[in-house]
Amino acid sequence: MIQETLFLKNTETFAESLARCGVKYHFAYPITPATDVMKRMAVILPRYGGQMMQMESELAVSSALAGAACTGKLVATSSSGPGLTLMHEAIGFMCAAYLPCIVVDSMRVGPGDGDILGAQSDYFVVTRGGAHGDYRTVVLAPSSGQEIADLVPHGIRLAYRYRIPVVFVIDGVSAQTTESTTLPAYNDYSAEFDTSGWAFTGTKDHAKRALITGSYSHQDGYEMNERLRAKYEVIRDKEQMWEQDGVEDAELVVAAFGIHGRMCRDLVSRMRADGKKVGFIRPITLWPFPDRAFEALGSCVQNILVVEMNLGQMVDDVRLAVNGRIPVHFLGKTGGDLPMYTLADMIAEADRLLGE
Amino acid sequence: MIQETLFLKNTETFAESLARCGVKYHFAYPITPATDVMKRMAVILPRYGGQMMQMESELAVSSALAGAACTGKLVATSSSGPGLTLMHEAIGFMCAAYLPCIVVDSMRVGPGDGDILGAQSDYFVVTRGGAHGDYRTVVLAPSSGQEIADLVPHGIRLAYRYRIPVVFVIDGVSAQTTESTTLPAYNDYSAEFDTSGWAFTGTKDHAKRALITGSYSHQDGYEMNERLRAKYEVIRDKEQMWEQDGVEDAELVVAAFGIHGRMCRDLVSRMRADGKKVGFIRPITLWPFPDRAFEALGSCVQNILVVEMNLGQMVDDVRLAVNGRIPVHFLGKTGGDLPMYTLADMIAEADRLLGE
Amino acid sequence: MLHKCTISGSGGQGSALMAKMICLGAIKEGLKVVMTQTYGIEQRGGDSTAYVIVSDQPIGSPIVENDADIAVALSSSTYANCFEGVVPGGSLFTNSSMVEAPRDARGFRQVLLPVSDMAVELGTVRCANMVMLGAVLAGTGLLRLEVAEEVVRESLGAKKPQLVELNVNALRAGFAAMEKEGN
Amino acid sequence: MLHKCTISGSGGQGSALMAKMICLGAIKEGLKVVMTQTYGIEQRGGDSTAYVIVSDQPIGSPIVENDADIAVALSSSTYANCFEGVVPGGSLFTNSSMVEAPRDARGFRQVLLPVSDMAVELGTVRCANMVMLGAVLAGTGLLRLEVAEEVVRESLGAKKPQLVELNVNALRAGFAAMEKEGN
Amino acid sequence: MENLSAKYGKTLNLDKLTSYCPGCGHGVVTRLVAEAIEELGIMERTIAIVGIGCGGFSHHYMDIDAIEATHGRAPSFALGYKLAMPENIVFTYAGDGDTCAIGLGDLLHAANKGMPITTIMVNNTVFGMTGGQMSPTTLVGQVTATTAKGRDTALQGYPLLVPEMMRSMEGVKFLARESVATPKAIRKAKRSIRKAFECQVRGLGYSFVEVVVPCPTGLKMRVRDSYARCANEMTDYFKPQVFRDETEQVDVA
Amino acid sequence: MENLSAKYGKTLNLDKLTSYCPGCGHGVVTRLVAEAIEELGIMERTIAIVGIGCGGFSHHYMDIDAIEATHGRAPSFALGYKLAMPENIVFTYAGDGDTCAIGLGDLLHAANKGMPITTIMVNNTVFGMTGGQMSPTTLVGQVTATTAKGRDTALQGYPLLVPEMMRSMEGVKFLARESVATPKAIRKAKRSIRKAFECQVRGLGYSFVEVVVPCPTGLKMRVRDSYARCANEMTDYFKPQVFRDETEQVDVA
Amino acid sequence: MADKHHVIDTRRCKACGVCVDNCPKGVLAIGTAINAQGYNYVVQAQPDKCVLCDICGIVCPDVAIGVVATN
Amino acid sequence: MADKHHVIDTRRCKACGVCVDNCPKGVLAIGTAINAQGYNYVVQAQPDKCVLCDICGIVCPDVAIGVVATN
Ligand SMILES: Cc1ncc(C[n+]2csc(CCOP(=O)(O)OP(=O)(O)O)c2C)c(N)n1
Ligand SMILES: Cc1ncc(C[n+]2csc(CCOP(=O)(O)OP(=O)(O)O)c2C)c(N)n1
Ligand code: SF4
Ligand code: SF4
Ligand code: SF4
Ligand code: SF4
Ligand code: SF4
Ligand code: SF4
Ligand SMILES: [Mg+2]
Ligand SMILES: [Mg+2]
Repeated sequence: MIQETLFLKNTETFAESLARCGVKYHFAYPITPATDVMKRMAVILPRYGGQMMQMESELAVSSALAGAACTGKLVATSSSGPGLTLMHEAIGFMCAAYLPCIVVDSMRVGPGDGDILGAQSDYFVVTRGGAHGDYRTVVLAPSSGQEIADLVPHGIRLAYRYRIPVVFVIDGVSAQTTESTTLPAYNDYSAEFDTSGWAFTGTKDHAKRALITGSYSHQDGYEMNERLRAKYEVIRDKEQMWEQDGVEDAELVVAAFGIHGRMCRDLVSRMRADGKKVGFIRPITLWPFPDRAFEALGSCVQNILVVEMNLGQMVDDVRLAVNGRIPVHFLGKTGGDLPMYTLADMIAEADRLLGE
Repeated sequence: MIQETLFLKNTETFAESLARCGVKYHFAYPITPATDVMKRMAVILPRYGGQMMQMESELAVSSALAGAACTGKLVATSSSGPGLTLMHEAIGFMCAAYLPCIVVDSMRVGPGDGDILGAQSDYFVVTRGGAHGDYRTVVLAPSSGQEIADLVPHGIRLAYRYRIPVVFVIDGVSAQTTESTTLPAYNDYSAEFDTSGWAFTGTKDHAKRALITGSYSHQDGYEMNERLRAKYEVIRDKEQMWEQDGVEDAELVVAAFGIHGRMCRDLVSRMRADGKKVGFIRPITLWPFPDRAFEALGSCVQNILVVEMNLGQMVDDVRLAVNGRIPVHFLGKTGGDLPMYTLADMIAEADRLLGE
Repeated sequence: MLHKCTISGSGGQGSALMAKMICLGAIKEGLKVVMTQTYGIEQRGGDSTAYVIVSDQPIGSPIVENDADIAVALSSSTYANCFEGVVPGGSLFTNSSMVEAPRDARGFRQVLLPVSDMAVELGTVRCANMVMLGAVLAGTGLLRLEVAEEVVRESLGAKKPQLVELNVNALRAGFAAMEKEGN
Repeated sequence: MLHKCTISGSGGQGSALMAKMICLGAIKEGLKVVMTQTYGIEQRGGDSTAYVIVSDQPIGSPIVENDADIAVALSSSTYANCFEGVVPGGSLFTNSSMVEAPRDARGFRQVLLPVSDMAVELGTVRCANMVMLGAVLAGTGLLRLEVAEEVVRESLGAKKPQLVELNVNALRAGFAAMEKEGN
Repeated sequence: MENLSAKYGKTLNLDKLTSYCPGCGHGVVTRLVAEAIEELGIMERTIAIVGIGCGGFSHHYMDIDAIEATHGRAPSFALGYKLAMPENIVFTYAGDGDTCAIGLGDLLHAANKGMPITTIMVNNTVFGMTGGQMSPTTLVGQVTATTAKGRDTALQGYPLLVPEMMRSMEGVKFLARESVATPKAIRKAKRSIRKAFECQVRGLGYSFVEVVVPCPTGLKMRVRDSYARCANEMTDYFKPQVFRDETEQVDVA
Repeated sequence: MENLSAKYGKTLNLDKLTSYCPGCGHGVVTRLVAEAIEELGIMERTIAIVGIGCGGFSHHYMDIDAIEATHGRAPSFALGYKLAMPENIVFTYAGDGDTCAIGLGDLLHAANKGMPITTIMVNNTVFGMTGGQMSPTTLVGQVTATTAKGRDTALQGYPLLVPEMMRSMEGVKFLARESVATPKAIRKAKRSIRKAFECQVRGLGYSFVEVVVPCPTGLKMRVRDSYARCANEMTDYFKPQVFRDETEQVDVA
Repeated sequence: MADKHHVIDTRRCKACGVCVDNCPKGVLAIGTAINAQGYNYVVQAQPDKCVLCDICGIVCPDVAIGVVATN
Repeated sequence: MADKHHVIDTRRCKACGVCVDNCPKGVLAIGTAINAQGYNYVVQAQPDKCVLCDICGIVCPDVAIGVVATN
C-alpha cells in the first residue's frame, strides 16, 4: 500500500494504520462504536496476508489475541468499554507474560451496558488495569485521524520494545468522526524487533519455553513482580508524551486528552486573542502519565483546569503530578445528547477561574 | 443461631457472619484462597432457609448475583483476584442498577493466574472499578476475624442504604488466618430496609418496573450518571472509616490497611516504648477513602509511610488526601514465600524515615 | 469560507448519508471537512444527527456547538433540538411532511418543504434526504448541484446503479423546489 | 507465656493439621492462638508451612517472622527455610527420615527424629505428623500429652473413629521417643 | 383510532410503538410471548430478563417487570432470580448473538441445571443491533458486515445448532425450534412458546425455544425477500421441530 | 538408577518428578499425550496450551513449548495461536472444571469453528486443584466439598455430557470419550489421543478427546477405590466411545 | 358467534408489507399517506373482499392490523 | 526379538499401588523403604514371576515402572 489521503471515519483510520504498519491478525467482537475497525480489518487484512477473526465474545477475543501474541507476530483487537471490561483478564495476563499487542478502545458511556455515544470513562481501567494484580499497559490517546496514523508506528514499537500491551483510547465521538487523513505506506514496524529469543514457536531452535503466570513458586511470583516494577519504572522515565502550548507564561493551564485536548488548541488561540494568559497540556500517553509536563509548570500558573468526558479520572493523575503545588479544578460529565463540553463551555469555565 | 466464639479461618468467619446477618443466597465458583467461604455457606445457608449456588464461572456467579439482587433479597458472593476480574462487568452493572449486594474478595498475587498466597493488589480495581464507566463501590477492609464479624452488619446496611455493592477485601494471608472470633446471633440486617419501592418482584403491587442500564436515551444516560455522582458525594461525605493511634504528636505516621494495618498497632506500641513519635492510620473504608484522617494530621507530622502488599496503590489515595502537604513514602512488594513485610521490616523503614 | 451544518432525522431517513454527500462534494471542491455524528442505539427508528464543518481553513474543534448556519430537520423528533441550534442569520430546512407544527423562526430563515411527500411521489419515501440535499444546495450555495450529482454517481454507481437515477432526480427535484420557493 | 511455632512439610504430610491440633489444645488450656499458613498450589507434593502463635496475652501481629522458638521440618524441601527461622535458644525438630544431611545447629537445639520411619512401623507413613507432635510436646512442654490426645479424639472421633487409635499411638510413640532421647 | 388491545389483553402495551425495523421478526415473537403470558394469566408474576440486542427492547411493549441483563448473561441472571424468588415466572429473551455467541456457556449451564426457567432465542442469523455482522448462526456463504465474501467454513465453521446441543440434557423439559416464516409457522411457534412457559409454571424444568426470524435490515434485504429466505434457506438448515416435550407427561409443581 | 526414557523417547522429560498426587489419572493421560507426540514425530512443532487446574502441570513433563492459558480459555488461545502459526500443532490440555465449567463457551465455539486444533479434557468429576468441589461432571449424589449431601439434580442438574454436545458440529472430525480405568481402557485411550493429534497433523479439523480418570485426593478416596469408581460409576455414566472418526476418511493437509 | 371486524392501527404500521404479501384475498395495499413515523401505512384497498381470516393479524410484526371480536 | 527387562524408577514412585493391583502375576508390592519424596516405593516382591507383560508400565501414573527393551 502506498501513502494516500483518504476521508475516513477514525475507526477506519485505526484499521488502515494498523494494517499498513504490520498488524497481521486482528481479533474482535462487534460493539458500537468500535465495530468499524473490525469491519475494515476483515476486508483489508487478507491483502496483507493476514486475517480478521471474529470471535464469539470479548473474552474469547482477548484470549485468542494472547494465544496469537505468543507466536511473536503483531496482533491487535478493537472494542469499546463493555467489551474492554471482559478483556482485562487477558490483558493482565499478557502483561505478566510479556506479550506485545495492540488494543483499540473506543470509549462509550457507562456503567452497565451504557450509551453508545462517546465518553472518556475508561481512563481508570486502562491506566490502573481492570484486572487483579499490579500491572500497567502503555496507553496512547490520539485526538484526530492524523494523530492515529502518526502514533500507530510508535505504539507498535513500544509494544515490542517493552513486550507489553499498548492500548489506544479514543472517545466514541472522535471514533465516529470522519476526516481526511494521510495514511502511511506499508511498513511492518514489528519486523524491527527480533522475537526469536522469546516467542513460543516450538523447540526446533530453542530449549523448551513455558509461559507461566501462575503455578510458579512463591519466590518466582515475587521476582516476576519485581521485574515488572523495574520495567514500568523505565517506561515511566522514558516514554511520557504530551502536547502543550502557551504554558510558559500561563495563569491558567487547561489539561485534557482526546477530543477535549484537541479543542484546547482553539481554546488557547481564542483566549490568547483576547489577551488572556491561558495554556494547555494535552497528555498523549495516559500511562505513563506525563508528570513532567506538570512538574515543569512555572509559578505563574495559578490554576489548572482538567476537562474530561467522565466524572473525574485523569484529574487524579494531574493532582498527583502537581502534588498540591497548584490548585486543580475539574469540569466533567458523561452521557447526554452531546456527551462532552463545547468550546464555549470550556472557555466559560476558564474565564471563571481566571476571574477568581 | 446464638452468639458464640469459634476458632475459625477468617474465610469461614466471613461465611458465618454473612449468614448470621441475613444473607440468604450466596453464589460462588471455587478459587483459592476464597473457596472456604462458599464451602461453609453450602453447609450453613440451608439452616437459615437459604442456599449456596455454585455457578460455572465467575461471570455466571456475578450475573446470578445481579439477577438475585433484583428481588431485593440479601445476596453475596466470594472470590479472589482472578475471579473478581471476571465479576467487574456485573459489579459495574449493579452500580448502574442500584442493586445492593455483598462481595468478598480474598486477594492473591497477580497479575495473570497469580500466586495463591495473599496480596493487596486489588486495591485499584475495587476502589476505581475494574469495568468501564464511572462508578464506585463501597470497599471495607477488615484486618482480623473479629473485625469481619463486626463490620458485616455495617456493610449490609451500607449496601441497602445506598443500594450499592459493598466489597469486603482481605489479603489471602489474613483470609487463611485461623483465630478465635465471637460471631453474632442471627439478625437479618437487610430487613431494616424496605425494598418494595424498587425491587423487581412482578407487577402485582406496582406498575411496570424496568431495570435499564443501556438502551436509554442519551439524556437518560447523563441523568443516571449525575444521580450516581450525587450519591457518591454523599457516601464520600458520610461514610469514611478508619482506626488511628498516636497521630496527635507523631513525627511519622504509618498508613496501612488489612494485615499491615493490624501490625501497625504493635509497631506503634513498640516504637513508642522506645520513645519514638510514631502513629498510624488504618483505613477501614478504602472507598470512600478516609481523606479526613489525613487532612487532620498536624504539622508535627514530617513523613507518612504507606505499607502495602502490592507495588503501590493505596499510596495514590494517601498522596491525593495530603495533597503535597506531607512527604509520602512507600514500602511495598507482592509475592514471595512471605508475601508481605514483617514487623521488623516495617520498624526498620520507619526508623530510617525518622532518622532522615 | 466556513459552514457548520447540523443534519438530523430519525434512523432510516439517511441524515448521515446526506451529510457524507456534502463532505465528499466539499472535498471535491478542495475544501476541508470534518464530520461527527450522534445516533440512537436502534438500527431504525432512533434519532441520528450528523454535524459537518466545511471550511477553506484547517479545522480545529470538530464540534458544531449549537452554532450551525445550515440546519436540517428531517423528522419531528429531531426538530426541536435542531431549531435551538441555528445561529442568527442561518437557515433551517424543515421537512414539513413530518413536522406538523413548525415553530416561528426568529433571527434566522426557516424553509418548510414536504420532502417526504415529494419523495413518495418520486417513487420512495427513502429518497427524502436527497430531495432535502437538493434544497439545501439551492438555498445556501454550499455546493454546486453538479458536484453533488457527481458524488451520488460515484458513491452509488458502483454498488447500486439502479438507485443513481432515483437519487439524482430527487436531488434535482429538491433543488428545483427550493429555487421556486424563492431562494 | 509466648510460643511462636513454624511447622512445615510437603503437601500430604499434614503440617497444617499438626498446627491446628496445637491450636485446639492451647484453646482448651485457655490460651490465645493465631494460626497462619503458606502453601503451594499443588494438592499434594507442594510445600506447606503453618505458623502458630500461642500466648496468655492478646496477640497482635499474626506473623511468625523468622523468630520461631519451636520449629518443625517434616520434609527436606522445607528444612532450609525452617532452619533459618529459629531464634537463639529455640528448638528445631527435624524429620531425619527425610532430611538426609541435617546442618549443624548453632545457638539452638536440634532434635533429629526419623518420624516417617517410625510412622511406617506404626502402620502408615501418614501419621508421621502425629509422631512429631508427640515429640514436640515432650520436648517443649507446649501442651500436655493428655490434652493433645483429647484433641485427636474430638477432631477425628466423629468422622473417622478408626483413625483415632492410630493417631493416639503415634502421638505417644513420638512423646516416648523424645523422652528417651533425653528431654 | 381503534387499536388491537381488545384482542390481546393487558400484557401487551400498545401505547408504545416498537423500535424494531419494518418487518423485523422480533415484532412477531414479542407478541407471541405476550400472548402466552396473557393466556396463562401470569402477567403479574412474570419477569422478563432480556439480552442486549434489538430484542432488548421487547419488554417495553409488555406491562411486566423487566431486567436488561449484561450481554449474554440473561440465563445466569434468571437462575439467580429464580433461586431467590421461585414463585415468579422468569424468562430470557434475546437474539442469537446474545444467546449463543457470548452467552453460550451461560446458556448451556443454565439449561443443564434444569431449573424451571424459560429461554426464547430469536435467531435472525446476524447481529442486528450492531449493524449486521456475522453471528454463530450465520448461514454458510451468507454475506454480512464482517464476512464480505460470505461465511467461510474453513475459518468460521458451520452455523451453530443450539437446541441440538441440549438434547442430551435431562433437565431440559421442553425443547423446540420454530420460525415466523409463514402464518402456519407462526401458529406453531405460538404453541411452542406457550408450552415453554407452561413447563415453567408447572415446575417441570428448563424450557427453550429458538425462533428463526428475518432481520431485513441486518441482511440488507427487502422485507419480502427476508421472509422468503426465512421460509427457505434459513429453515432448511435450522429445521423447525419439537425436540422434546415433557409437558405432555408428568406434573411437578 | 535406570529410568524409562529408553522406552518413551525424547518428548517425556523424566528428570522432573510430577506434582500429581499418588494415583492421579493426569499422570497416565500426560504420558499418553507425550507418547502420541513422540510417535508422530511432531515434538519440535507442538505447543501445549494448558488450563488452570492440576493438569496445568502436565507440560512440565514434556520438552515442548507450553502456554498456561487463563482459566477456561485454552481453546480460544489455541485458535489465535493456530491462526497465526498454522504450521504448528496446538493442543489444549485441561480438567473438566477448566474445560467445561468456566470454559464451556470457548470450548464449544472453538469446536464449532472446526479449525484443526486438539483438545484433551481430563474428566475426574471434580475440581481437583482447589480441593474437591463439585464440577459440571460430578455424578448425581456424589459428595464433594461443595455438595455435602451429594449432587442434587433439582439444584445442580445432571452431569454434563460434553462430546455429546459436539455431535451436531460438522467441523469436529475426531470425537471420543475414553478412560484410564483399566489397562485395556488405557490402550484404547492411547489410540484415540493419537488419532486426535493425527487429525490435526493431517489438517482435517477439530479433534476432541475426553478422558475419564480418578482423582483420589479430590474424592477423598483410596487410590484403589478411585480406580474402581472410574471403572464402574464413572464410565457407566460417561460411556467411553468414539463418536466420530474422520481420520479414516479424507486427507486434507 | 362473536361479531368480528377488521382493524388497522395506522399509527403503528411501518409499511413493511408482510400483511399485504400474506393476505389470501389481496385485500391490502401500502397506502400513500404518511403517518407520524414517516411510513406509508397499509390500507384495505379492497375491504369487501376481506374474509376476516386474521392472517394479517398473525403475521404483522407491529400489532398494527388484525381482526377484533366485539363480544 | 529384543531383549526386555523390568525397570522400577524408585525415585519417581509414589506408592499409589495401581501397578500392584493390576499386575496379573502378583509380582509387585509396596515396599518399606522411603524415597526422597517420602513414599514407600514399590518393589518386585516376586521377581521371578514377572512375565514382562508391561501392564504395570501401562497403568503407572508416574512413569516409574515398566518393561524396557534393550536393543
Ligand atoms: C459486552 C458487550 N459486547 C458487545 C456489545 C455490542 N452488542 C450489542 S447487541 C449485540 C449483538 C446483537 O445480536 P443479537 O443478539 O443476535 O440480537 P439482534 O439485534 O440480532 O436481535 C452486540 C454484540 C455489547 N453491548 N456488550
Ligand atoms: C478465574 C479463575 N477462577 C478460579 C480459579 C481457581 N481454580 C484453579 S484450578 C480450578 C479448577 C480445577 O478443576 P479442573 O479443571 O477439573 O482440574 P483438576 O484439578 O480437577 O484436574 C479452579 C476453579 C482460577 N485459577 N481462576
Ligand atoms: S436490525 Fe434486524 S433485528 Fe434489529 S430491529 Fe432491525 S430488523 Fe429487527
Ligand atoms: S488433586 Fe486430584 S487431579 Fe489434582 S493431582 Fe491430586 S489426584 Fe490429581
Ligand atoms: S383478515 Fe384476512 S382477508 Fe382480511 S385483510 Fe386480513 S388477511 Fe386479508
Ligand atoms: S404487517 Fe403490520 S406493519 Fe407491516 S404493513 Fe401490514 S399492518 Fe403495517
Ligand atoms: S511386567 Fe507384568 S508381570 Fe511383570 S511386574 Fe509388570 S505387570 Fe507384573
Ligand atoms: S503405579 Fe507407579 S507410582 Fe504407583 S506404586 Fe506402581 S510404580 Fe509406584
Ligand atoms: Mg441476531
Ligand atoms: Mg477436574
